[in-house]
Amino acid sequence: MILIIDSILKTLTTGSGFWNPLVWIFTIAIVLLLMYILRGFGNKGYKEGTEQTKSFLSGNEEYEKEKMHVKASNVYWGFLETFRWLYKRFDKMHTGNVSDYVLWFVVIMGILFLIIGVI
Amino acid sequence: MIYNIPYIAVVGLILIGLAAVIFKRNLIKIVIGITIIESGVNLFLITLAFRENSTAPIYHGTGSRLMSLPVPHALTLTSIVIGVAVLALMLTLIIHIYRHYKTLDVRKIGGDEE
Amino acid sequence: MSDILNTLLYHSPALIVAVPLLGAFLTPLIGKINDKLRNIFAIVIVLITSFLVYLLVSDVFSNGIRTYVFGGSSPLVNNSFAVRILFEVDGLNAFMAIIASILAIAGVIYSWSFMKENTGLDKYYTLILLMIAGMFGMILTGDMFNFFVFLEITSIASCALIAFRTNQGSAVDAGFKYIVISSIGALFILFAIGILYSQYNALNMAVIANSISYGFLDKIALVLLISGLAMKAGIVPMHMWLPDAYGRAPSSVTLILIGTTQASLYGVLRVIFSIYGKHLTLPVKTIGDTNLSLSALIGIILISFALLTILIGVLMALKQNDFKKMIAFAAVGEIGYMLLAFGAAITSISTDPLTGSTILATHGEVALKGGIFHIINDALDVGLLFLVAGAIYYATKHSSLNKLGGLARNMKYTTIFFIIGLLAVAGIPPMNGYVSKLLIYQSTFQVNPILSIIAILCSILLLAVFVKVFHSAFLGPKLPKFKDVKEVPKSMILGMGIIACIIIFFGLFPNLILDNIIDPVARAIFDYSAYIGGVL
Amino acid sequence: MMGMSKIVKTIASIAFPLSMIYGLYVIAHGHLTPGGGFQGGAIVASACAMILVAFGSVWTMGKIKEKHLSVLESLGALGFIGLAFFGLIYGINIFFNNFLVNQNVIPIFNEIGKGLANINTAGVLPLMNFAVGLKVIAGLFAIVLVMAYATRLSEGK
Repeated sequence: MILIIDSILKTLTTGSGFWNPLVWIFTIAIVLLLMYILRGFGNKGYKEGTEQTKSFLSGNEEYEKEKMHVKASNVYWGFLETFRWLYKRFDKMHTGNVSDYVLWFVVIMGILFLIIGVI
Repeated sequence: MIYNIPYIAVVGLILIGLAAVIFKRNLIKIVIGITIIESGVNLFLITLAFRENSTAPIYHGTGSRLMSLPVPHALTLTSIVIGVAVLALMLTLIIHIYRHYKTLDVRKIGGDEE
Repeated sequence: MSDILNTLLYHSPALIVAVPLLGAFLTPLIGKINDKLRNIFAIVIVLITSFLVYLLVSDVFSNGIRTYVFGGSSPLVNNSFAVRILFEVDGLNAFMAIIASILAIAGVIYSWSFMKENTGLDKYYTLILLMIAGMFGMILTGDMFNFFVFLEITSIASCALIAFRTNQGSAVDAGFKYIVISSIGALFILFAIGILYSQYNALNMAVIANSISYGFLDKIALVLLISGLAMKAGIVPMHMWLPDAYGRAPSSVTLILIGTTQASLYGVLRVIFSIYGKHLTLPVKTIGDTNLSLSALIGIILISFALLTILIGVLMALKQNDFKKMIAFAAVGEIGYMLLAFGAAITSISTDPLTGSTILATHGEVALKGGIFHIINDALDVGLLFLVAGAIYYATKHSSLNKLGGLARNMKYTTIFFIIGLLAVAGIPPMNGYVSKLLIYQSTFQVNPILSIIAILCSILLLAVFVKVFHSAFLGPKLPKFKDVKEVPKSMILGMGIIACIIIFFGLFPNLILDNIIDPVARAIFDYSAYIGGVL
Repeated sequence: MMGMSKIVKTIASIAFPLSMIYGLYVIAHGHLTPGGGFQGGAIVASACAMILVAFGSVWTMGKIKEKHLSVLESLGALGFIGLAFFGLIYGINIFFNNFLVNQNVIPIFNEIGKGLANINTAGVLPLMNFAVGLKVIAGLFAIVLVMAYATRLSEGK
């Protein structure tokens, strides 16, 4: 009996564990159900279209739609700022010049020659 | 030693071509560099086919039967044909690039337009 | 009926290449009659090819290696010379052919509406069929020189397609870069083929693999082949052409370009595992007491390339603000995962002390499976994302993320497809990417824990990359300038839908795929003697 | 690109048929002597390119259109692939099978090895050479023509 359950459960064994998407979906469905029940305990006084749904910007007026949307170049600003030293080097690497692309190829070929040919 | 001269020429041609591709700024010169590399590789294949005192691989009926290898010749021909296609394509693209950027300098092309 | 099927099956390796080639040259003639007829014709040609691929693949997975000789019946002349061109299809070739056919179907169906507003579509369809034919040729061939020829056919066709929108200077520039890079790479591959030919007097991969020794010239040939093919496969630091080419080509072309890139990766695998397979356990250097074998050496090289590829690909993707360029860098990172898995698998190859044959450790086997599974997953996931990017470009005429926003309100299907692709690329369950990445993490952990930590970290960053895209393109308030944006036409939805369905299917039933497809492929990759036996 | 002087035009029109015939000879004898479809086609195409240089791209474009050339090119490629497909139908059913050699359907191509300079030997090979030659002539000339025409446009601006 245990063997049968085992074979149904362990559809994909990886050597130290197993993975079964159907079990996963079952679990996630239960979790979603729980969330739905929890949501039912919420406050019933919510009404759409009133001032309840207006964005709260410390009392300031709401900007127009174009300005409210966070631009892609501003996302992850902190991360990019922290690793600016790294990105400077990457930018130096990606020159967009086809001669440099070939230069990288020749450099890698030389390194491989040294590793494989000499050893 | 004398039989090694073609191989030295092959390596020399490939290095010259690579140098042209890497260090020249003009797009036309880059294309010329690629063509030089290609001739180097073709010369290598032709050299492989050579046998001493051999004739061209044509069936004569009489005479010397020692022929150079036909297979590398076929390879070289195919590679030349491909080379022509690549060359034509590259030159066409250079015409287009010149129309858009008004320059053939490799450092000044290729930026995003925004 | 079964007679016809048997004949088709017998000739399928040749027909898979010949049918798209015939279609490519018929297309301009048909395009003179009617535009719609030409589109239908191209789709029909691709469907016929895929049917042939299906026949061939199902036969190869059940009956083993299939060899097809051109212009004769036996691969050998006078029982000794293998001069004839032949196609040899083992599990790995068949597997790559599946990927190529899926991408080809989706790409051709997608381009019906996507390319409608462009001119010169006769040439577009000719080139795309040529590219598909070249891709199949690269995948199926068993002859080194033939491989080079198909490589060049593919790169010429794809270069012309990358530069298809000649009114955009950047597209032409990307095409030029691609052709320079690929022709130089291909010339060095040809040089290596010449070196191998000069020593073993054969161009046939199996014959070379049978008679190869590991001398100095073979080392040079190995270096030239690996570096040339790695450049075509877009491995860091030779990847710079890839974001340009992927990002600036039309999306339907990019989809098939992914296939050609992976065909080059297939070349790397074939060279390492089959052609040099005999010498993988050869000790090349003794340091102290331990022997450093060739497999360990190549494995370490591949793993270091892989780490560079993953890190630089993902970190650069985080910075981009152009939709397609971002996905292109993410695609570079994904290539790194496959390479990592194959590197881990190669390091675990060793000689069995009892029988003297080469064996693979258990974690190496898992890594090999994960790597192979990740090839198809990467093609599907990244391909779907590119198609979504193309759909957004089609609807809004923008590809810069700074200008997009709030599109989820107008393009429901596209948003759903994007979410599927996002989850799959980042390796979130239950999509297919999760399964292969799980296998890769597990196996690389046993090689070295740091490898799998880096892999997982970069996977998280990959999720962050696509969350950024999702936020700035689909979420947010409805922008006034995109008020009139409509959902894309049906053929584009169909093209994306095909890939999305396959992704979900692979995600929900991974064991089906792993047992029936991946297992035979993993055995076929490793078994070089069977590959030799297919010819000799 | 405008036409050149009268001397060049006259010499080019005298040399054109000669080089044309030489190229066609190379195509037709491709299976007997060095050369073949591509080489002969390249000779013919360079003869056409000579005319292009001498008379100018505008004049040549008036005589022959690029789309006609592309149809010819497709026909050449179709001939090649079609001959390969015929190998599937006749004889031992192999792709690229040389089905015209050693058979009884069309005995005119059957004479392999009988006469060394006989053009009717080698089965489908001469036919394939013709197809390749057609494709190369049309393709190369179309490339040169389009390039010359394109540079004319950019100079005119």
